[in-house]
Amino acid sequence: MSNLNIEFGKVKFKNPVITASGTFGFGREYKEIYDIDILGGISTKGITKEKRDGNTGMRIYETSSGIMNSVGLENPGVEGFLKDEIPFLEKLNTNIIVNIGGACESDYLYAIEKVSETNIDMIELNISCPNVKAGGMAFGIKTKDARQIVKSARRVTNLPLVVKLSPNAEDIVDIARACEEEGADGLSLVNTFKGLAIDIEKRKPIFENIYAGVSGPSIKPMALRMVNEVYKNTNIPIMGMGGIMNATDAIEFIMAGSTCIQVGTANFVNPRIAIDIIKGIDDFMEKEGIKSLEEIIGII
Amino acid sequence: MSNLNIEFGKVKFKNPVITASGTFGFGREYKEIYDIDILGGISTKGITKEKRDGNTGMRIYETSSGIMNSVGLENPGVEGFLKDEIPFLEKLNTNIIVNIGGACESDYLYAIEKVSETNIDMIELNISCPNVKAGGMAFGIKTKDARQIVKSARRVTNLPLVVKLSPNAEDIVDIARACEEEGADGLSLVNTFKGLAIDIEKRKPIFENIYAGVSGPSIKPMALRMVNEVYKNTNIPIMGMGGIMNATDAIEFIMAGSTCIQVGTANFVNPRIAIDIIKGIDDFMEKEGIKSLEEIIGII
Amino acid sequence: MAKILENIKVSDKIYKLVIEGKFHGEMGQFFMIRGWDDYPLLSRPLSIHDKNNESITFLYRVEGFGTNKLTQLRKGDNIKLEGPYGNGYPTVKGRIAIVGGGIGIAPLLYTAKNLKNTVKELDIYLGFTEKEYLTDEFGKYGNNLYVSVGDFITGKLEVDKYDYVFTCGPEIMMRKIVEMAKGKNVKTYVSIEKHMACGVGACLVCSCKTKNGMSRVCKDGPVYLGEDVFYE
Amino acid sequence: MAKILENIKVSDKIYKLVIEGKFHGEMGQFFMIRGWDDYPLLSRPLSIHDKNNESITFLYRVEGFGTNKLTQLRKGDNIKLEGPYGNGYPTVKGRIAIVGGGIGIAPLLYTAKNLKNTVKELDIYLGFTEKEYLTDEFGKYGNNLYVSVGDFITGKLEVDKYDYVFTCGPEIMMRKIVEMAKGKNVKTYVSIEKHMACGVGACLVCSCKTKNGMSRVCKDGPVYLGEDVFYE
Ligand SMILES: Cc1cc2nc3c(=O)[nH]c(=O)nc-3n(C[C@H](O)[C@H](O)[C@H](O)COP(=O)(O)OP(=O)(O)OC[C@H]3O[C@@H](n4cnc5c(N)ncnc54)[C@H](O)[C@@H]3O)c2cc1C
Ligand SMILES: Cc1cc2nc3c(=O)[nH]c(=O)nc-3n(C[C@H](O)[C@H](O)[C@H](O)COP(=O)(O)OP(=O)(O)OC[C@H]3O[C@@H](n4cnc5c(N)ncnc54)[C@H](O)[C@@H]3O)c2cc1C
Ligand SMILES: Cc1cc2nc3c(=O)[nH]c(=O)nc-3n(C[C@H](O)[C@H](O)[C@H](O)COP(=O)(O)O)c2cc1C
Ligand SMILES: Cc1cc2nc3c(=O)[nH]c(=O)nc-3n(C[C@H](O)[C@H](O)[C@H](O)COP(=O)(O)O)c2cc1C
Ligand code: FES
Ligand code: FES
Repeated sequence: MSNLNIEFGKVKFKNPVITASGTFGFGREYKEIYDIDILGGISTKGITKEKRDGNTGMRIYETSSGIMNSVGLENPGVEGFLKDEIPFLEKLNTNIIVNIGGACESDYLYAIEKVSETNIDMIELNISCPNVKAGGMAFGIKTKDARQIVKSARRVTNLPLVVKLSPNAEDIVDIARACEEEGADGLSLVNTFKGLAIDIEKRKPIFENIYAGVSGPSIKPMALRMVNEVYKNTNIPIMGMGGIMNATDAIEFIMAGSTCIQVGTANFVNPRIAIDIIKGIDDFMEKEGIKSLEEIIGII
Repeated sequence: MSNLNIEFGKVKFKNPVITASGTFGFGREYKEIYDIDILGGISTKGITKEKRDGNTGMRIYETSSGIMNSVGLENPGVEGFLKDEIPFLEKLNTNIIVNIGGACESDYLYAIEKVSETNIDMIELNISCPNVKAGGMAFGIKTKDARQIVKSARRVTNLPLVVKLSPNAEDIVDIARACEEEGADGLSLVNTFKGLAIDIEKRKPIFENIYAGVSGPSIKPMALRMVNEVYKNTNIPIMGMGGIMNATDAIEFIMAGSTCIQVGTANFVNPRIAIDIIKGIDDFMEKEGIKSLEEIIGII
Repeated sequence: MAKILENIKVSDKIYKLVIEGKFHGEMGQFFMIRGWDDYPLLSRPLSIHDKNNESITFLYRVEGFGTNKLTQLRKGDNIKLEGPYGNGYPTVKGRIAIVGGGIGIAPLLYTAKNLKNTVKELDIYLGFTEKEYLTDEFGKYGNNLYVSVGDFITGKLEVDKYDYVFTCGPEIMMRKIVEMAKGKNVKTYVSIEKHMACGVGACLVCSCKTKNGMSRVCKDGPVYLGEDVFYE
Repeated sequence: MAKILENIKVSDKIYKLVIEGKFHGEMGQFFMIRGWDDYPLLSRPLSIHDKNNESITFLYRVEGFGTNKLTQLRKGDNIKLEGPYGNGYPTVKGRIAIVGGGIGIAPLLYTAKNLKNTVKELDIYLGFTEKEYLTDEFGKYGNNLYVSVGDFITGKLEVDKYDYVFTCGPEIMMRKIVEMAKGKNVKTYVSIEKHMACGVGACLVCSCKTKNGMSRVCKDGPVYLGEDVFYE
């Protein structure tokens, strides 16, 4: 057993493997399947100020080596979350990252303030959800919008603040730098890529919302590149993600510059995948004589 | 046999299927395998002012459902092309599109002028090759750079001019609009996505150039979305591409807004794939009672 | 990982897949099945068709990529399955009708087998579009068995005769039954089909609007009171 | 689409794949093989190992994803192959040595078989790292057969005895031979390995720097004069 501990800024993680927002609910369901306390952390489903029903129509579609989803931030709202989920989450022995989305600045700030009264470990500011018209991606496209929301968010919370970037950003490096300047403690990337699928018999898009978010193995090469570009141009730690299916993928993300990694779509392929990934990273460190993950972060 | 004829601006195509630049050489090799005169058109390997040897190190790598390439515009230079390839191409009974890359504006213009003295059908201005430091992608990222090169190119040629856009563009719709404004006759999209792959044993990128271009099925949802966004916001015809592997994919691109489609990576999977795609489109039109492709271009 | 004991065609496009092992699971629950390594990425939900101490049986219709891949599996091949997931049909007493349409009959065999001993009366209605299959199997468990091929099985059903109707099949059929039961003293339970990703209630891609708000079909369903889901 | 007649293990990680049909092809040429539908996306280049009017044979070593998939194929399964591609070894006269290292022996059996009747003298040198295989087969065609296991086969080779050396194997071995032949009246032909996509000369991913400029290994090679490729 190697030493998998890692510090993400001031936050200690027992290992770098975090389950990604929207793919792991609030942990309850997977807790019935395995001991989720072994995880480095959990990023919750995106929380908004108000309760939301999410998108209508088809919500999931498979592509060549990925999936497209159009869930659209269905969630219990921050009040419901605090009441029904926080008590459960606070009892877990793993880092809790609350993912927050919103339609406008005041919604974001409302949710952030509320959540900041709890004992969670980190906030993940989701400025990158492509699935709701006002779901936050608007804030993740142009640097000035991202800068504004991060600046405001920084003012209302003392919790460690990670900003989740969109691969659809005009200039992801520029946005990353702006987040750093405005006081973000870290960055997580990438959220889903905006994609389209068409039913040629019906002559209509598969999704009511027309575009939907692509995740899974097919986005990995692009996600890995973005992590590396951001790593080279910023000085705050990164949570890398996008198509991580196994330990090799996870290590690629670490070598590209991630301090922690997040696992999303892979949970659907194998609900216990995070266990395999933690073990696989451990084995690799052992085999290669790596004493601490810090030795290989961004090494390429 | 349906009517597969289609007009791309003023240029008539016998069918919408074109083989994509860099995946079909100058047609010679595939001519040994099948009668390439059945194609709607051929887009040549990217031509630059001077002869180039391309990139060193590994040039190809497979990803989950795509490939990454780092060929880097190896080509005989415009003079070599005119001497050795044009005579062969001019004898073919299919539309010839010459793809042109460059390191700086004057290189582009030199090649365009030279090529404009021949009988080819169209120029495809490649401002989107991610594989050479000065391969043209620089021009495909920011609208003002794209605008400048298109403006200049438009001045030096009377040939139909199609601009090939990069999926790595900051704002692909904005660039597309600028191309239209500067007199482009059409747009082709997308070129490859910038990606990264890492050899974790060696702790090094697979490619000497670090980043390389991703193509194939894995980019399809994003490519299709970009075609649709550009279609909705411009009034010049589009050649759509990115992961087209069969007739269904091709029809999706047409319904998203493509007048013609290009087939790249699929040629490697099956050298006769273009025949299947032409036939598949034909069958679909027959089955659905579609008299002309125009009925379904951008229909979604 | 489990071993396949049998994977045989029982009718046009309909296969029976028997997997070795002792599995938990209640009537109406399902498993996420994966008869391949990488692609398709997502596993496929299949209901418990039958089950005993040595094996579990699924009945599936070939629809697309995934179910096509399933047909290629042979005795002795490995297969992955996760579950049981979902709520399943409630254990009830009284007079009950089980109504299946097409491949919707899949979860109903095990359901009939389970209810047989607890309920007072059990009638089984099976509707097929082209050809009937497995009706003999069902015959073992019902007091009466009604089969229709080509026309609507709901034509044979008098809902007032029952305290409960358990149904699974095309939405149009289930809606019809819920409508027939409206205002009468009959409770209908329907099994909802939604595309799934996680299967465990974590991703919300299978959410369905119900009278009581959004509900996860994989976790809170797939079985619902008819009036709760088909209320509009 | 062709049918597999045989796919058997002949040594550790080494398989022989026999495919039904009458195929064209010269010694040293290769086919792009595809024993799967979708993934891996690219086909895999394999050299002609042997060939007659009824079938063609390939010899492959299990390396990664693609070759692993090949091992799963059984007699009667379908397989796709495109070719023959590449230039192949030249037909020559005189005294010739054939030198194969490891799986590099694959193209050399058919080469030996072809040259046997045209050349004056044919010696065969085969080097293996751990265990020899198929040496009997080669024995049939050479005047002399030299085999080494564990040490360098080049140690046994006196290049001056020959007019030509045809070699295929690890680059380090081929380079050594080219170096040994330098300044002597011996022509060496080497077979270059590069990752390929199209296989036909259209995509330039297999380009290799030669004395005469860039060259496409799949089309202009894989066989080159040693001095043309290992010149630096
Ligand atoms: C709770 C539940 C239990 C089920 N039990 C059975 C059963 O016992 N026997 C049986 O034959 N079928 C059952 N189905 C339907 C079965 O899951 C689909 O037919 C199957 O997933 C189709 O997969 P495919 O790859 O062949 O089709 P494709 O159309 O290629 O699948 C593409 C995607 O759509 C999804 N999908 C397609 N059709 C359906 C559908 N009708 N319902 C849900 N997802 C779908 C797939 O899971 C996949 O993600 C059940 C569905 C649910 C939700
Ligand atoms: C002209 C030519 C003839 C060949 N003939 C034979 C033969 O007769 N028998 C034999 O066993 N092998 C031969 N090889 C090598 C063989 O093609 C590779 O071992 C095989 O492609 C590996 O595929 P994989 O999926 O198992 O490995 P992976 O490592 O999973 O493959 C990943 C990628 O790398 C490529 N690749 C990996 N190793 C090589 C290699 N050594 N050469 C070229 N591409 C490689 C694959 O084609 C694929 O694109 C030949 C190669 C060439 C270029
Ligand atoms: C079904 C689904 C729902 C998601 N919901 C959210 C969300 O609420 N907030 C968020 O920041 N990201 C969300 N994501 C994005 C993932 O957290 C992750 O960024 C993305 O899926 C890429 O990682 P992957 O390829 O490992 O899945 C969601 C992804 C999926 C597939
Ligand atoms: C090996 C290779 C070489 C390429 N060379 C060029 C090129 O010279 N010029 C260009 O505009 N595009 C080039 N492309 C991009 C393709 O033309 C096409 O835009 C891209 O591959 C996406 O389509 P696909 O997914 O069908 O391959 C190349 C692609 C590949 C795979
Ligand atoms: S499939 Fe994930 S919540 Fe139902
Ligand atoms: S593999 Fe395409 S040119 Fe050689």
